[in-house]
Amino acid sequence: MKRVPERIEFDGRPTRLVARGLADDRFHVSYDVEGGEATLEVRAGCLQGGGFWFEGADGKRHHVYACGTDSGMMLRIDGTTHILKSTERDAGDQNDDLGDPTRIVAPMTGTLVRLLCKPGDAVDKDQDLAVLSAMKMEHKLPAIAPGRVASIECHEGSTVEAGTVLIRIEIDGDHGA
Amino acid sequence: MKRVPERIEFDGRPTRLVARGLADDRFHVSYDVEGGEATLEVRAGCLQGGGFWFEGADGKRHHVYACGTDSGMMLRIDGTTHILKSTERDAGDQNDDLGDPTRIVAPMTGTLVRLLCKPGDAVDKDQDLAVLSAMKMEHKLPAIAPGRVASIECHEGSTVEAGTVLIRIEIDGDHGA
Amino acid sequence: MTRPAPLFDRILVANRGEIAVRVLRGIRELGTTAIAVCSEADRDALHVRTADEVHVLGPAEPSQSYLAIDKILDAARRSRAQAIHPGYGFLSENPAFARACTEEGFVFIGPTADQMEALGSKRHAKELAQAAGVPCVPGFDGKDEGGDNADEATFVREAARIGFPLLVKASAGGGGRGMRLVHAEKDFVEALRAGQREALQAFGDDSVLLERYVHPARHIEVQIFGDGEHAIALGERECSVQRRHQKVLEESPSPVVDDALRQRLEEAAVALARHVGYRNAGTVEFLVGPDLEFYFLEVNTRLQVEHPVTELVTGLDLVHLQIAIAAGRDLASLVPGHRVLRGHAIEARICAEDAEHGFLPATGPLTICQWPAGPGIRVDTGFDRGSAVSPHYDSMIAKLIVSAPNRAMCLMRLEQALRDTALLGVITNVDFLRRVATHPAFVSGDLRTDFLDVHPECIAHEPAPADALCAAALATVFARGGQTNTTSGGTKGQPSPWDMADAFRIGGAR
Amino acid sequence: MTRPAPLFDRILVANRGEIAVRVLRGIRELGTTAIAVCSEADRDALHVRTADEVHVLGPAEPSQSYLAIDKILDAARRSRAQAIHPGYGFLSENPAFARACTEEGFVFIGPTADQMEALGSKRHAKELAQAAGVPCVPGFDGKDEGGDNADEATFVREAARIGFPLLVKASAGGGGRGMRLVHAEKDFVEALRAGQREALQAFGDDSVLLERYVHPARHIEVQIFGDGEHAIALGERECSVQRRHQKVLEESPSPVVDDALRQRLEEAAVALARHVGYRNAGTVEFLVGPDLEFYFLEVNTRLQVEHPVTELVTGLDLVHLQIAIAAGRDLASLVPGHRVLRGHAIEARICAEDAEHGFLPATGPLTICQWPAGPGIRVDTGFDRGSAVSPHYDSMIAKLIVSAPNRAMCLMRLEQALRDTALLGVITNVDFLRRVATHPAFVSGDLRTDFLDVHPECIAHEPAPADALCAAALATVFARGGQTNTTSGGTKGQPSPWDMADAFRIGGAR
Repeated sequence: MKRVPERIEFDGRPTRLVARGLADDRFHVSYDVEGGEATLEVRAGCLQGGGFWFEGADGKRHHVYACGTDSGMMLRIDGTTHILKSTERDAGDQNDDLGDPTRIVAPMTGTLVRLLCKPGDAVDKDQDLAVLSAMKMEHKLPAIAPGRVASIECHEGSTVEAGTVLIRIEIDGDHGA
Repeated sequence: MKRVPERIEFDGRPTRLVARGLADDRFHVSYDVEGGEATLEVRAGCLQGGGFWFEGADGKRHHVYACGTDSGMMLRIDGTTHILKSTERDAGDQNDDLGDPTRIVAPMTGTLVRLLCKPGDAVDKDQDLAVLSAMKMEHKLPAIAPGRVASIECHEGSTVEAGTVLIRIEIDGDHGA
Repeated sequence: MTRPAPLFDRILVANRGEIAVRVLRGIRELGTTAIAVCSEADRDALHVRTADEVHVLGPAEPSQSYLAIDKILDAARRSRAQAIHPGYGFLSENPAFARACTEEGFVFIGPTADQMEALGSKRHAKELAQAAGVPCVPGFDGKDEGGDNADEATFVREAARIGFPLLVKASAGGGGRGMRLVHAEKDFVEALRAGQREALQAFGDDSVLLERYVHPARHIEVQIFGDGEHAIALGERECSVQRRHQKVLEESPSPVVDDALRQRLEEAAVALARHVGYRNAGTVEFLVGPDLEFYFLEVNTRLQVEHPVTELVTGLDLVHLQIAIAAGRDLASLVPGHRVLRGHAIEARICAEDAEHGFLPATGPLTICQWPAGPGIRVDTGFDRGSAVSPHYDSMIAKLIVSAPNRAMCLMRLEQALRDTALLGVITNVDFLRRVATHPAFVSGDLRTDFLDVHPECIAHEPAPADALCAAALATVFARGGQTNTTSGGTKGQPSPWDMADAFRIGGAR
Repeated sequence: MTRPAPLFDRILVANRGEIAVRVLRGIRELGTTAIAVCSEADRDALHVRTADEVHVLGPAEPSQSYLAIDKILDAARRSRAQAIHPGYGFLSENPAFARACTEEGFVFIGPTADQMEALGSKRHAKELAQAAGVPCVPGFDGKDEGGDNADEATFVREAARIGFPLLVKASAGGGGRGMRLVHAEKDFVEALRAGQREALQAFGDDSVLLERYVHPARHIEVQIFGDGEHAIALGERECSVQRRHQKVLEESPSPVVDDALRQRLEEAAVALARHVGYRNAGTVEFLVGPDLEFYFLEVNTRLQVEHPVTELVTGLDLVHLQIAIAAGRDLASLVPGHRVLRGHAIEARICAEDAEHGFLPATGPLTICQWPAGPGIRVDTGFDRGSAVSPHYDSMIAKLIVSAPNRAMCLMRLEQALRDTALLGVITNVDFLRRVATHPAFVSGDLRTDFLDVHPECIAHEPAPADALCAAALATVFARGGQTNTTSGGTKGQPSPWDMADAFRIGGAR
């Protein structure tokens, strides 16, 4: 079970979440917003199955379920789920890999069916580099940015875990990193 | 939440229950039976919502839910609930009151609507002594054995908690305790 | 095309428990804001957790909360509700409440106050039924010539005229409260007084009436709907099996009603509904004798506890129908064509009570609360794990309603569903319900209101099987503290007895 | 009269997940012992916990467990099963399995191996359909004159003849696996090879066929049942909305099928069923063009994933029908009179997948798993809280099936039910399903198999509302560790932040 992070990214900005029980069902809540910190007092309590409700000044109840994940927080509010990325130091490593153009990682556990590139190949953005078979379907893994294949870290037919780096890419105009 | 007792009455006999996890899903179970102790090894595991299953030598799965109560254990096995009375020292006091002919106790929380006897009255077995109103219904409280009303410990119109002694009876031919 | 505009923006539900949950859910489905009220004891109740908005009325005692008209109207004003659904019980059949709602500008989702008043009085209802040509059971309305409650001597005289056994019933009542069966003249006066006292307590009115006891009898009722002009019937429900005059199992169709009898029953019910220009949902109850002759019993001017069986055999949603009619929609647009009755449905009322000990209501926490699921299984409840059955309110925990293509299959489904219902911590009637539902007389459809007197073997509990000892021993590991398993995820893997030392041992020294 | 003797004493279910749970429950209702099998990864799965008896087959990989015919037959022998229900997927359409069951003396609950073989091959099925007078889409069966798989050059030539766009489909397949849509000639060869490879992987047979792509098209299918002699149709299901050729939402009736078209569709399906003397449950799939002309697509010789929508509009239990037919009962005694279609039903397939990222399947634990409940809501699932979605099996977590008197009400109910479904810990398509179900084109019934290409806005997720920040802050208290609330009973009261010192503070130093 992952911890629920207290520092997250919301609307593109890092935000610190603070909540504190007062008395009965009243809670003090604060978080950073544009130009400062918002604080408010709400009523809240548990729902079935690990959820909770809260009620602001307008008396409207919100129904919420939440849990921590590898990369942050899954939050279901009034029937819609949102993923809030953690900005805490130790979180989000694996997830960030998915956006890192220098590393093509397996997005899920599966079998590497086919490699579509070899070391030294020039690759375009969105060019398919490998095919992963998982959950009875084939999934193509594209390049995130244009560059050149630096190394291949896997071989066809092997079973790879989610998060495994499969291919390393040297990004055009970026010979450091 | 009440503890699940390890010493219970089963089929009229006090019985000690012992269970011990071995490895994987195997358990060692023993309990007293007619003429000695039975021991067996079974497989077991959790069900949804706090229940468990177990499987004896015949491979038939039993589905069980259980919890501790004031007087012992409620046990639901294969869709039928049984109440096993605790024989542990500190349990069952209140419950025993319900069978004690010298004390008429409120079987549930409610309002004492009417007293049908007064101190000194001779009472027959099953004679109604008081009327309790609870959960929108009237419930008559009868004498458990013939005797004489020793004292009245409540008054009409009062709210009484489950387990409160309402009337004390001196049982015929038993002038001691 | 997007979803149609809701009929109301905001509806308040003036009730608690399973019916509040069911109505609040129905309201939310319509895109309407669902407003709950609750007593201080119910702040965490399931119906409160189902609502979009909640208003606390007052202390646990119904008179201070769910029966407090002023407090409910105040909550309705504060929440800007446009309409109020009363559920069943509490104020649902109180004309003063219906009238106050209307006067305060809220739409009351139910019949008019006048209809409620007329039909709510058993005496007046009987007159209306007779006027509409509906057959009635011989009886005494409990009133003297001036319209006041008759004196005890008159009651005794009328009782002798009607003959024993007879029933003493609260005029304002319903659901068996304030009802007394009197077998012999010598018991009559005590029963009369008890009935009057219970009537006063339950309804604030000690009026009672007397009625011949048709025997053996079936209790069969017809669901009606009216829009003020037109009225329709939606088949019958048989609710014969009762304990303490409370229904135990209800089903539709009745195993004894064929198409011809159904038509006569529906025609009688609709005649009465039309006679009074009935609006919204109601139920016309009949007593059916062994010759299948039927007698008008009473009208319940509200949604019934057992309305789900009608929903399952008609495919209609009665709460949505109620709301649409209250919004002024006419019946013809809501139920186009003739109702299509299909399959069979049975409802079992799951209550916290000890069947073996006179159906004594029980209170306490639901330590374990596991419901059955699957095709044809519906559970309407206001409770979940950790909820407590409180002495302040009635003892019904849930309604288990099963449906299937035919009665035989419905009974098999019900048996399995009852076995799959695990409620522990408080004594319930779940096993009793199963014994009734699997009793040969019930299975063959031989139902009667004194079913449990004739078949008392349903009441006695089965002895524990030998395997129960092994189960009990394992429970000392698995159910330690009642909550241990939940902590481990409720399901996956095992609790951790083998993580402990080899010497781990629960049973104490040997 | 007591309950009738069961048709079988012991039935084994050779499957996992929601369909195993649903079939095992149906078996138990009949008073029959329900025997589960499972892989080592599924020892604690819900279907295992539903059964009366369980046999572990082998490692997680399907080839070592749910596809291992020998191991399943061995379990059937050990458990003294009389009959085997294959569910869908896995071995359900494998004639060798059906044949082996029969040869070993077990009743196979499904069609005969010969029927499965004939109809399971798309080529052969098309020939049978044509022989039965059912219209077919132009195409190429993928075989050369000798009956072997045609060479690539022949495929290229045939593709040019049929014209683009066209479909490459696995001959042995179903459910969209091994299916490829090719828009232009230049992409054909790569698609052909990928289709052949997937077909080989999924079915152990790389045969594929080509088919004209009717466009825009609806996917409408007819549920059939046969007893070998007679056959009936139980209305249609529209399953047009698909992603990656997997169905997303399925409903009955189709918004575009009127009584006349339904009759033609049912007659075509029954003609084919009668032509082959079809036994047990099957589905005849049709492609329906914008002119409402329909073309035979294929026959699925098993219970479908989406069978519940048919159960809800017919009131029948298709699993019980399957078992009764397998026990030799004739159709006429099981479905007396004509089927009664009533109301509307929609199924939403809830999957662990990321709609916004190409419907990438997701794996992980269901930390929160809360299902909706109430009238007209059915949830068929093999998962519960703490279950993990594993990469070994498909990504479907549950089917949410709602029913209501009409389509408009059904859609409103579905929207609320999807909002009330809380699955966290793994990414699911629940919000995607809601966006589709509430899209104006879906609401107006304007369905087509390329719905998501035409309406890609269904795929994009709504931005988080401002209130989400307050909710997230509270989550640091309420959802700490994900399990804290469960320990406190799941429901009642509060977690205990205020029990801690006044200085209690989650957000770290300021």
